[in-house]
Amino acid sequence: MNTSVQELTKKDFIPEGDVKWCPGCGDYSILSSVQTVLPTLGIPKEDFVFISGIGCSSRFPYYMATYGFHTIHGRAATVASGVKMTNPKLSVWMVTGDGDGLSIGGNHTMHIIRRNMDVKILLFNNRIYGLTKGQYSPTSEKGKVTKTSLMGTIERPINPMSFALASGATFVARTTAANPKHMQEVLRAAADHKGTAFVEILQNCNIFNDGAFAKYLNKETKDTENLFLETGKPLLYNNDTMGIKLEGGTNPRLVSVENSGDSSEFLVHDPHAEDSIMPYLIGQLGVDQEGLPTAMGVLRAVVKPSYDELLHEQEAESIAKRGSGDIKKLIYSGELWTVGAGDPVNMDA
Amino acid sequence: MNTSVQELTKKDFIPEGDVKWCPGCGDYSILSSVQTVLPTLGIPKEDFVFISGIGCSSRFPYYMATYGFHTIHGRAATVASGVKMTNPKLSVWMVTGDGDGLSIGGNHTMHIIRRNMDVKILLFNNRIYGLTKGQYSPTSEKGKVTKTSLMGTIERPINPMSFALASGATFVARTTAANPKHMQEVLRAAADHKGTAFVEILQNCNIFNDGAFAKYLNKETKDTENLFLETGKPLLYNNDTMGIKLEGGTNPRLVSVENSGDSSEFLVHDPHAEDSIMPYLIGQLGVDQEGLPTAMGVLRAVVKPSYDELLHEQEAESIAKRGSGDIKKLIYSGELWTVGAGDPVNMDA
Amino acid sequence: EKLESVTIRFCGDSGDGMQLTGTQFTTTSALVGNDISTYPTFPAEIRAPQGTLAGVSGFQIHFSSNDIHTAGDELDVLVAMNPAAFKTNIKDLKQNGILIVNQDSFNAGNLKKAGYKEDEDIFAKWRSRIRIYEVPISKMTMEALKDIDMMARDKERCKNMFALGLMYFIYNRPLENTEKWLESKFGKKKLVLDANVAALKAGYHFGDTCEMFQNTYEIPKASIKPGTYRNITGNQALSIGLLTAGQLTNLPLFLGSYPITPATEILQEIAAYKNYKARTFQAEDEIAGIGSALGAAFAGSLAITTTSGPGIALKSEFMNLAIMAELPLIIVDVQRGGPSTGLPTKTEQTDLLQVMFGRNGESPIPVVSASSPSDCFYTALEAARIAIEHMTPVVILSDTQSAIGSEPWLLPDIETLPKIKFKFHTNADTYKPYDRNDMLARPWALPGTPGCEHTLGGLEKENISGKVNLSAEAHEEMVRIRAKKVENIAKTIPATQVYGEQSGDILFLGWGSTYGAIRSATEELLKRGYKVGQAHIRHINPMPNDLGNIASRFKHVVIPELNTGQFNMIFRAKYLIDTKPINQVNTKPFNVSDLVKRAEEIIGGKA
Amino acid sequence: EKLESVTIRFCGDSGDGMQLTGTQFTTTSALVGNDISTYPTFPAEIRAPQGTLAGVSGFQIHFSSNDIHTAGDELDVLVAMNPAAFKTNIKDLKQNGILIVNQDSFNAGNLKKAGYKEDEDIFAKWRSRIRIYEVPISKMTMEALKDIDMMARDKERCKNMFALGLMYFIYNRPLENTEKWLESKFGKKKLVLDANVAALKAGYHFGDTCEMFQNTYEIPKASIKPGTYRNITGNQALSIGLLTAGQLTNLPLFLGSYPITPATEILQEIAAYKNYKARTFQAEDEIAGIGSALGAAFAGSLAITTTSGPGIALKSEFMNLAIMAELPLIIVDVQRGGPSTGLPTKTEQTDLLQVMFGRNGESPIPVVSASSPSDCFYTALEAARIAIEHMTPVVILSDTQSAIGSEPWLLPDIETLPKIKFKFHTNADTYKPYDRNDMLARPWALPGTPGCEHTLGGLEKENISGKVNLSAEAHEEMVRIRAKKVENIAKTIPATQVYGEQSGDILFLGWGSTYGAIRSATEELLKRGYKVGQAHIRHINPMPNDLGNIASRFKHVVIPELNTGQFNMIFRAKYLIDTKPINQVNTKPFNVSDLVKRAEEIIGGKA
Ligand SMILES: Cc1ncc(C[n+]2csc(CCOP(=O)(O)OP(=O)(O)O)c2C)c(N)n1
Ligand SMILES: Cc1ncc(C[n+]2csc(CCOP(=O)(O)OP(=O)(O)O)c2C)c(N)n1
Ligand code: SF4
Ligand code: SF4
Ligand SMILES: [Mg+2]
Ligand SMILES: [Mg+2]
Repeated sequence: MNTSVQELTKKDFIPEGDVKWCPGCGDYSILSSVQTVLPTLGIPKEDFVFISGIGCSSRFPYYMATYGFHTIHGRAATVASGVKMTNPKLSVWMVTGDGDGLSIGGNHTMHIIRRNMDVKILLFNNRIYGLTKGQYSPTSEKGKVTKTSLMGTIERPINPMSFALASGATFVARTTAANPKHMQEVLRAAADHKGTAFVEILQNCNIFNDGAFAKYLNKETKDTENLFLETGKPLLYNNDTMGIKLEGGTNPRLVSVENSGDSSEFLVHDPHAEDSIMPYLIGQLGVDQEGLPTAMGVLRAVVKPSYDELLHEQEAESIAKRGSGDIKKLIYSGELWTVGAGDPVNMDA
Repeated sequence: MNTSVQELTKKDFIPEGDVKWCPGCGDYSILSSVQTVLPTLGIPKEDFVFISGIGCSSRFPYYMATYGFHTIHGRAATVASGVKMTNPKLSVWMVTGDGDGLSIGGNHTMHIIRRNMDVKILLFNNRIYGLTKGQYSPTSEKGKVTKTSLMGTIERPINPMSFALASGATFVARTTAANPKHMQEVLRAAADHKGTAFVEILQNCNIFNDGAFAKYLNKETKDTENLFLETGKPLLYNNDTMGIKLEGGTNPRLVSVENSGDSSEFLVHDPHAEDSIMPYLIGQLGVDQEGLPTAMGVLRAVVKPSYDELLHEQEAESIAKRGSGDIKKLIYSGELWTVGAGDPVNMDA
Repeated sequence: EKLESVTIRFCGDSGDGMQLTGTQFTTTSALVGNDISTYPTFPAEIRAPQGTLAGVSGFQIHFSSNDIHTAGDELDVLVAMNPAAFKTNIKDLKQNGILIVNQDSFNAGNLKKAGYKEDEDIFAKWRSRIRIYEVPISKMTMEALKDIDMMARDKERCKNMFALGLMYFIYNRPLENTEKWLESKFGKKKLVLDANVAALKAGYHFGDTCEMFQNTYEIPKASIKPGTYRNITGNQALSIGLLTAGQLTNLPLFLGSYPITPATEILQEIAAYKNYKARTFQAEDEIAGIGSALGAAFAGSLAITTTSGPGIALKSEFMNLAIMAELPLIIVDVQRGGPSTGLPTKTEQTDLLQVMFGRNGESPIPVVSASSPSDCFYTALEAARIAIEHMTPVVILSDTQSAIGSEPWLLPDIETLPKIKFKFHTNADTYKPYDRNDMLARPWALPGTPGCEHTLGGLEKENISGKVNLSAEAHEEMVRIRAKKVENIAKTIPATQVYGEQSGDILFLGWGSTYGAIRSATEELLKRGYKVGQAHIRHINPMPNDLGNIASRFKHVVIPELNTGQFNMIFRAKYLIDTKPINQVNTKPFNVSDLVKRAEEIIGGKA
Repeated sequence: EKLESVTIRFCGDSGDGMQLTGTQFTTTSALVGNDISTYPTFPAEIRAPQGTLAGVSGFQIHFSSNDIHTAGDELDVLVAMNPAAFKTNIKDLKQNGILIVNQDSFNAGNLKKAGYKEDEDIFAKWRSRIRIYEVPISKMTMEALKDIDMMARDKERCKNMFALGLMYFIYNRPLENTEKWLESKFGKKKLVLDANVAALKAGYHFGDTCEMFQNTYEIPKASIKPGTYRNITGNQALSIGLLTAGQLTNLPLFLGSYPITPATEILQEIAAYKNYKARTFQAEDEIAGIGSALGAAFAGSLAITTTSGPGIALKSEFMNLAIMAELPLIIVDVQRGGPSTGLPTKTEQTDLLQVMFGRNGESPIPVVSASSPSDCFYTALEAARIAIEHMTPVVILSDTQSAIGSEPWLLPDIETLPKIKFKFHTNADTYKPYDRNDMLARPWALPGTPGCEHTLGGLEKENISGKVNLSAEAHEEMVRIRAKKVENIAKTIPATQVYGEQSGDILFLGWGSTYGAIRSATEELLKRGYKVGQAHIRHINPMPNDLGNIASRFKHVVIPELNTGQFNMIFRAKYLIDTKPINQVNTKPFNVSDLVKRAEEIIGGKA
């Protein structure tokens, strides 16, 4: 029952009962990676809590042998916040989808990030509504034809990275379900971050949006489409033959150029920078700026106090200053008077 | 009654009945500026629609002699979208507050911007909940003491400019109710923009958050705290004695330096740039980056098709292709059969 | 052998094409002149792993030589394509019913997936009770297609056509219709077409040649009302109804919606009619769906929002604003199993009180309901009429059963469709935002109309002028007017029809998709000589004024609902009649036989 | 001259400090031994421009030598500091009542702002009906402060103390209490202190010396239950009640809320008790407020969310999830005028049906209500008890009247406070998430407990194991269990007390803040010799089991509600009794005299 932290293995996180995603769904690989990473974190199994909204992705908690809550559509962030504020020692993970977390739930996503609540957010981005069988989502590419956009969508997708950064995210990363090794590194980094960790996981829905991320996998294109981020390293890709730099001094733009060998000209990745300008830039590569590769990895990781931390600090301070709760004091305060045999007497007197 | 567009004056936009904001409220100046700008736009009075949520700011439509809708808290963007999609020839304005538009309504704000719905959004930012008498808002500075944060808030404010830009805003501007001239220029620019125009208006709530924006007005500080943006001009301020540049090539940061006279080193303001990188940078000045001045004016203005426009294009295209509606066709379609005297007959036969 | 009516259910893995098979059997049966009614059952999962219980999908058809109203209680025939399908459906097969299974799929692997032991004889305990036919459907399909140059797994996928052909044989139906349909579908893909046709015929001939099926069955033509028909689901009918209302009023249609089972199809249906000036807006959530619709109504659209149970909670605040703004707005609630996320693919009538009362303050709203798939069309027209003529939001209550069930729809002749009377107010001199007509409806003046500028809002206001007014007098008057305005609608609705006896022992009083089951029960009870009548109402708020009078003519008022007694509570409170509710909340529609039984108990004083 | 009871209303501009003046008169009156009840009236605007009608603020005090239950029907005395205040309040002054106005503020400017003609004699039509005293309050205040070195406008702001002093004289009250209070408030600001005290005394002596007021009045001590008292509003009492529940259970308090009038104060109150482990979370909206609270409940907090009418719509979806998850959660609804944004500062009882039924599916939830400001304390404790002992969300219905009204609260002795029995489940071997105790409550096991890992959710589940299960059997059973679980609560509540006659002509059956008015009406009717009883319930769902029996002992069951008959509908449907509802929806609490009149009509068969 109660395995010690050291002995925890992947098996401890696999519940009985079958997993009901479509065969071939990218969600399976994410599940397996999470179950692989958790036992390595040195956290007791009973301290993990997985909270989700509604969607295929949000079925996740049922497939984890941890505490879990499959809540309602778009609202997982609120429940996760309540859990964390009540018991900060828990390791709280939120699982959501591009519809759950960015369509109906976009506002809560913004606010939990802004507050830097110590919750790990895994956003499964398959650029489609899976559970409702294939309508476009806020991350679907413009012009996409779906059951509700027969002539193609007419709205521009949101970039989850930009959204999270503008919301003040202290940790932002992108990875893909098709690359378990990279995904597990990112998951570990997220787990180690104190504060909100926002992770976009590109996930293939092979039933309603198959091949959405093929370009990151195809032999022919993957080298030119992926840019793997490494702290302190220049932004190089295509086996270091290409790199990204900022051009045009007073009116800078991102451009990709051949790597002459001297890589000093290229932008260097610094996820720890105080401001979010470079991460914002890098997050747009490929996604908003055609012809450039897409950044994979940790875009930003800075340390700021988390909301739950500050909340409990204020509580401790208040107790230190005013002493802890006391029913009698609570009720018998304000302007009191007693009515007895004689006249009423003002108690403050 | 029906004044021709040419003859319209400010008076035409002032309804009978008194305005009920607190004496000294910044909202009065915004109202007056809007009433000043509208008659100059060449739009018939009856084509203006003002839609708001709930809040002191959201009382705005009652004080305009135009069509208006004082809806519910945080949802003005949705109603405005419905109006615009139904009748694109209307000039639709949305009035909201920092609570209405960024707390409860943040998600709708993100999505209306993402869709580039042709609506002018005026966000009155007084960094407080006015109508409910003084609780902190998502734009309140961290540590602010209010009725609900007696030991100071523990959440970091959202920067409306960054939020709008990350949402894909095609027009983003900041101005202040204390500077009617500047405000009116910005309002005019917003009105002329086709697509979502997002305007943050700094507004003083003299009852619950007095002096929130004093530094932009005080004699001693205003020159060093304001940076007025001009298209194609370098980012200079403090009477052009100081300027903003991007420093540190491979790992760029924004810095402020003395203006030696040769201003070629400074960043040049280009609101029309395709990507939103520079506006994102400039929007953070002062607000997220202490010690630098705050940018006032139009941060971004790029032309993209609006949602309502594309919607009606698809409709026209569909009518052209398939002919317009026909009840008979509508009902008598699919696999039909008739039951008569004889056997049922398959009509497709 | 001649039979009156038969109920068949095809079931198998989501991948086995059971829905398609069922639909084909349905149209063919319609064409041979039977009356029909169908009901599909979907798994809650998208595509649960092949062969698992969670992945079973089914399609039920009730066809008859009589006029029928339900998809049938018990099954006469169950076609199960794999062990999982057998396990989850067998209990619905009646005594001596026919079970046909695809023998080839009852292998160790599939048995395990269905939670049986690999070597378990799963038919053992059934042999005595039912007639079991183990047919090697897969093998014989492969055999039939051996000359066709196609991958084995593609051939195997034709097995549903084999099963269909077999059923056509047993029930004496022609293959033409399905052949024609296959052509239209696979015309271009010659191989696929040939393969499917071959499988279909093979199934038919197998029945013919093998000894298994001693006798085949005749289900004579039903005497059906002459006219043109199409088979239709409730979601389709509702969509067509709304589109028709748009055409009749010449208003652009605006549907602001957010996908949710089982309402999603309406959004998808209407999205296909851009050339009808039908504008669909997939909003970021339910709130934005109704908010955009309310804005569209303000600007002059025939505005609609569609959702299911959980979505109503999110729309309630805007429904209340619509009540205050007095704008026409149609809110469609396709009820599903609750509470909370509940049972998204199951049917229930449990949202009635939510739509009636789920808002702060005194906020009366008209509510209409649909009693069958095709009735959704007329319900939509009536909702549009009320919304526009009375300037009010209106709720349409549908449910999973009507929404995804299907039946033949006798197509109306266009001229007979109801007219909707209204005109926009354009005269600036006479305009007062909250002026009233004789029905207490206020004028509808659109932004863009010179001189009619006005501001709507959710704060209390004074009548006529519409100016904000929070005084005791204004509030008292407006609360009264909003209530009266809804009551007035009762003056515009037809007298309630009572089917069967006009007085006697039992009045069945119902609403919504229970109509078919109650009607069949009523017919059966009348046959058995009981004095029973059925009143089934479309208008729940306001109720028809004649209900009290009708109820008073019967000894018992019996109110069957797929909830714990929601309409029953409202009716009892209003008329103080000691009604006899019949309630069921177990994911299933009523069985006719259960209703008959309970009715007999009530008459017999046993309940 | 001796009087039994007096009702005074101080009213003036928002800036005139009327709330403060009223509060002082209240505590002083309490100290001289009167029973008291108060009710403030706020403008909907924050600070409407000075002198306008929209800016008028008022405070009403009813003080008496008897035990009283309301803030009074008509006014004996109206103190109006400006024309706007006069205009908006004069109609509440009774025949021959006393009107005292600040003569100095009745100038052309203020008359115009109040919508009068500049030279209009606004008292003309009143002189015959009431006693009018025009006192130059401002001038005389300035005069009294002439030696104090202070800006004129600051001096003028002391005029409310002058008015207070004058009232103290007329009603023979000591100045000490207010003087003491002024010291504690302005102790540091010597000048301000002196100025206020001087004004207070000046007012008092003016009454004494001038000839205006021939006689002063005595209101003898009331015979009040001995004990320690404090004056308290409902929002304060509710906050203290919740904090007390946290202390009694030793659970950290979690309040997830979003500001909304009139519930905001509860959030603000509790925010001041961080040292009580009370964690307040100002969420981004109502949904996040309840969502965070539900998460907090899952993790082991005593979880609360507070809101008002329009906020409930947004919380409904989560309330339903809480019902499915079976977690303890307190939802506070401080009702205000509706529908929609409605009348944010006015009182009403119109959310009852919304909280009972405003959710999809069959979703029973316990509902308790508070009958007076101080009763909010006990209501909070009872809600906490039900939530925790029965593992269920619970709704508390308060309203504007209880929330902002105040009355003396006889402070309970701590030992007598109710106990709340529960313990967390920590034994992994015996843990089953949906196991049941004899009341059908499930065990509460917190994340962090080894071996009790489980996943909650909104999909239907099977009993005991809590595993997702959408079968007919599971759903049927769980619907029944969720209903029974709520019904069981009725077994744990005390018998309903009937005040007055235990049988007879009329039973007043009420809930919520109408208690005081109904009680006073009952007393009056008993005085007049009628056989009348009052049953006022805290538990609306489930209702006490003895209500039917009690009702049967009276000829008429009269149900007064500040709505159009919401509880009445539920009660009628349940008991089929032809109740006589008394309904009022006009922003105001009931007048005792109206209730008495209607009751007499009912007894007299005139209604
Ligand atoms: C309040 C509410 N609205 C709508 C739905 C229907 N719904 C369930 S999941 C979903 C979208 C799922 O998309 P996403 O979040 O991307 O998850 P995915 O299935 O793609 O993993 C919708 C619209 C619901 N369950 N509840
Ligand atoms: C659904 C709902 N929740 C809460 C409220 C209460 N409320 C009204 S306005 C407001 C916040 C106003 O702040 P802001 O948008 O900044 O407007 P301001 O008054 O500052 O101009 C709140 C919480 C409401 N009216 N409706
Ligand atoms: S529908 Fe798509 S996202 Fe959902 S389970 Fe199937 S493959 Fe995965
Ligand atoms: S409260 Fe503040 S924002 Fe509201 S009207 Fe008064 S000054 Fe303006
Ligand atoms: Mg998705
Ligand atoms: Mg504000």
